[in-house]
Amino acid sequence: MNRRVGIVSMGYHGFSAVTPDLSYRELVYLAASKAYAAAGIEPQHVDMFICAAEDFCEGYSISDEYCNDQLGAVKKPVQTVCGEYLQAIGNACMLIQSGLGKLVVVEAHSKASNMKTHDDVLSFGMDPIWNRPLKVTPHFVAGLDMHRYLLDTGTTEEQCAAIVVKNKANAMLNPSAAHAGRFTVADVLRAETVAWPVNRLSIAPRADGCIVTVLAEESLARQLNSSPVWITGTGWATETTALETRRWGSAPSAEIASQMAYKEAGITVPSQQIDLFEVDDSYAYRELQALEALKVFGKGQALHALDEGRLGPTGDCPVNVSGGSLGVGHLLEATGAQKLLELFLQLSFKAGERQLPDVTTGLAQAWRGVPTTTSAVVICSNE
Amino acid sequence: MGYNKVACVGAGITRFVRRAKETGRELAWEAAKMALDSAGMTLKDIDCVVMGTAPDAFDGVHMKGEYLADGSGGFCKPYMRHFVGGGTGVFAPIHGWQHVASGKFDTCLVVCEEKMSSTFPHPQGAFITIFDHTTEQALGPTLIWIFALEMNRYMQRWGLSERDVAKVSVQNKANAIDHPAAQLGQKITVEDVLNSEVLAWPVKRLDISPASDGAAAIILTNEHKARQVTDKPVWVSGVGWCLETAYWATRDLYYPVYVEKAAKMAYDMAGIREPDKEIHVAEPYDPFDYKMLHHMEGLLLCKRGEAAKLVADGVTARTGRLPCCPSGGALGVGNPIAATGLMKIIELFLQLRGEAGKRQIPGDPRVGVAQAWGDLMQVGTVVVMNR
Amino acid sequence: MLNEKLPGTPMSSEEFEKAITIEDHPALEYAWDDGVAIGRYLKELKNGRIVARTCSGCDRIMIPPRMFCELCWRPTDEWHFVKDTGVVNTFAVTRVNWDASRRGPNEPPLMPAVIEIDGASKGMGILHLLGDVDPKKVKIGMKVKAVWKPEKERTGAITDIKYFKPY
Amino acid sequence: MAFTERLTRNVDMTAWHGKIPVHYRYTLGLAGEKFFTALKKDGKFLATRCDRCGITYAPPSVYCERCFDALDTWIELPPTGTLMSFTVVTEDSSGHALKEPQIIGAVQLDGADTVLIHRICPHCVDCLCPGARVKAVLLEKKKRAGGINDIVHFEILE
Repeated sequence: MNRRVGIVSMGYHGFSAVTPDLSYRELVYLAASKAYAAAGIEPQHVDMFICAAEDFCEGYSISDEYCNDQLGAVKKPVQTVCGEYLQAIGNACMLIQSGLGKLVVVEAHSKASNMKTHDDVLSFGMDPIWNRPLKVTPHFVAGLDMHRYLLDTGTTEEQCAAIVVKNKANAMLNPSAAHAGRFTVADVLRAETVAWPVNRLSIAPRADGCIVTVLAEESLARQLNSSPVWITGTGWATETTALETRRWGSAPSAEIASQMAYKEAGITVPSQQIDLFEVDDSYAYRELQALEALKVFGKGQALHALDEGRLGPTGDCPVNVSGGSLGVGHLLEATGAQKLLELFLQLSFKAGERQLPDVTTGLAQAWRGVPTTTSAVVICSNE
Repeated sequence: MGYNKVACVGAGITRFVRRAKETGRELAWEAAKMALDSAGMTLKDIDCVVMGTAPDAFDGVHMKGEYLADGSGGFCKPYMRHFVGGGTGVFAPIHGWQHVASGKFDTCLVVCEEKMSSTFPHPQGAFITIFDHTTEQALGPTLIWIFALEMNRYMQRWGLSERDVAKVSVQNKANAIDHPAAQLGQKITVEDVLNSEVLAWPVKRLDISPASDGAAAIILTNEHKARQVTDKPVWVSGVGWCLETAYWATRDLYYPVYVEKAAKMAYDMAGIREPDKEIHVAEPYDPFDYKMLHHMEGLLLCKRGEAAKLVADGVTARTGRLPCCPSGGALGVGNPIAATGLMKIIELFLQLRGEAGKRQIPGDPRVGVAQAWGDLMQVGTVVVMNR
Repeated sequence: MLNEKLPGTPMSSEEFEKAITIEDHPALEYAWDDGVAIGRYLKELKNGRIVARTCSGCDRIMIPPRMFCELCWRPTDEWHFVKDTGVVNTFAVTRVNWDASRRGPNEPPLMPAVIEIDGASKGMGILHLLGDVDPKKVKIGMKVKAVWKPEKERTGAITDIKYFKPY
Repeated sequence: MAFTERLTRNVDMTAWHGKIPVHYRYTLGLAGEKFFTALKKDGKFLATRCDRCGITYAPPSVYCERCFDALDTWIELPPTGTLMSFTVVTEDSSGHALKEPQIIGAVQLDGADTVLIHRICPHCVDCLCPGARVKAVLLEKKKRAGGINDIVHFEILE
């Protein structure tokens, strides 16, 4: 990357199951005011703003109209990206590397609690001719994918349940986690089936929350923050639209996205060069599937790393120490932002009780959920 | 500015029609394939894909960007969808510019698509949900209301008559006769416009562009790649975008400040100081006839309140000093929202290469500006191109 | 050069009606949290009053009220009641409903307008409807007053004001 | 930097209810029209072939997503295939419990390189395994309306 981009600050609010006392404007203002205060800036100093949002999550036909007032971005260059937060971070880096902007803010929020018919909205994402008329829960896509993944890798339902146990336990040390808890594998396996082999407890429950990131070009970043967290690599990819033509049981989009990011960050052996991972766990099996797509482990090897305790907070390859989406809650388009936030807190040594010792490099990877095949990756470092 | 130069090297467009048999995915493919063929390129030559498409409520699919991915060439590629209301069509090349100017990618396929005909009882019904859900939607508003409110304010502020405004519709719909994608190219008179059904006074049927299905695509590359692909690259020399407050009823609608701010951002980048003299061809956004005038002023192509005079004096005709909407605009070619803006970018691309056929303006046009508008009278997206 | 034969397959409305199509009535339903400012705005509408918020940074009196000033980027200071009268900034007269269906011959036209509310900052308007006035007589700059629903019919909504009429 | 006041009683926390009030009628598309007309009239399964990539798309597509070639080679495939994966769902598309679980499978028709997503016969639960041979069960001709539900489900072949 010709110009280094630094994360100066991240402001966040919410991460609770519901936020009934705040309108979406008020929720975003609170997160933005924390981010700007931590960076010591006013919104008029900011060159560009990017919001990650989807119309039908907000309940508007043109939701980008309503994103700038609460960011203080009136009469400013503001663009809405209908994609994962980590894609918007990649876009912000491009704005800075193009030289068009020095100070860029990226925002996303979840007001999932305001969606009365969440499953209907998700089903409305299916192809209307080939898939939607089957009229079954959208989680069927994850059911087909998980089943194929178990067959291809020999991973068991018990191991996927162990991911739920690990992440919800990690979340006990995260004050911003809505769905923490102590569970056993047996508890998780006892949960009701939704789309076998996917059951209720292995689906990341939803949460409300907003996250605002302040990014700056290298020299400005150093002025605003004595030790910013650097973004050393970004990547994103979409496999395909169709359920009919995708490679079931694997995550090619995560693989392609990570190759892009690794190339920029100069990473050749992820498991050795990256100290912590915050990867997609919107369904428990996806954490293992993602680690293999990211080439952290070989195909069918992630399960051994799990069994040997390597993925835990004290392991040599800590994954989702924040609690992940299973523990913190799924934040719609802001899901990747929560993963990036954990990297920022860990690499700034501000992660409190769950702080990992001497960490320098972290990777965040997020997926946009059913029925999509879009993944995004951001690699950060504090060197 | 340390960015890489970015050029447009290819373009493709489908017909704009009231109802298309194709699915949105198929429409996107038709335009994207034509753009690749026009540049002699294949999907292998494309590093990344940018998709611009407006409300999901039109095609009727949640996360519509994901739904259109395979038809847009996004298979196993970096693919990102942006959405800034009606401004999406001209923001698409800006988003593509960001991908290439940063140096992260060498080539970018920019695709815009809209299929409005799936929406019932009428595509216009999807517009009730652009208003504030708590303080406005209960009044039963539709998009035409806000245009009528703005048109009335604009005409009242500058003392214009409905007749002055109607001339824009006459000019653009006539220009569209020469555009192969046109849905409503036709010879009409000012009287036809004045006598057409009043939808929301002062807006009448022939003051408005139609709801349409359609797709368009262009290919952007860096300078090195552009030289390999064509000997007539058209450079994206200026980009600008600006979003006003959502509290639209607290701003005076007669002048689009957000268009001016976006235009100045683009002009500064392109080194243009006197747009009314240095611009050779313009494609202001014209979903309604008065809107072309409104945006000509926001683009600083003339003094405030004087755009109507330029149209009346033939200055904006294809043979005039400053041709505006030689393509036929949204009024004539059609208005599949996101694809409309990109149709205007494609018109600049063809005009500046002297390849606009029957629509070609005389002389040697070297600098053009295209603009789109959207949201609640709120977003301006402006691109300057030059050869 | 755009060749004459562009892709795209148009269908007439007859062809569309004859063709096989897949129909879907999605349930896309929401309950948006009002929050502090809009929550109070709706409560006061139920009480027959219009409440605004003030900002000492830019001296604006803002409706609809908001807990932050988007221009000064600071919290707004106080609640402030404004009048239920105002001035027509602009208006339209329409016989078309939200879904493009036409209003019946004996149905009066809808007259949407931006009404600058007295007591709020200059130019601070809201969208509402005009009523009880001949469309030909409506002028920009006309002074209008809110006509409220009877108290027991008010629910805490912008429609608790039926319309604004000249006074 | 926060607000001068917050809501501190849950009874003051109100919400405004609303919805997106439009509905939809989708065309089948160029590929869909051909596929569903053949299925409706003759109970036949059509596919398209991309010769450059050596891929047969079933269900068909008029373009190849990989190389972007136009696909105008139409072929007919048998109604039989192989079950690549399946899942047992307990909820409908609104998240409400189904009266009884349904099985959704990814079926690769013989001769196809892609899968068709559809229901699997609920009575075949015990002989369900990926790799199983399946056959399409269609509605009788006069009941077929042209759509994916013209297929009742795929049954497992012993």
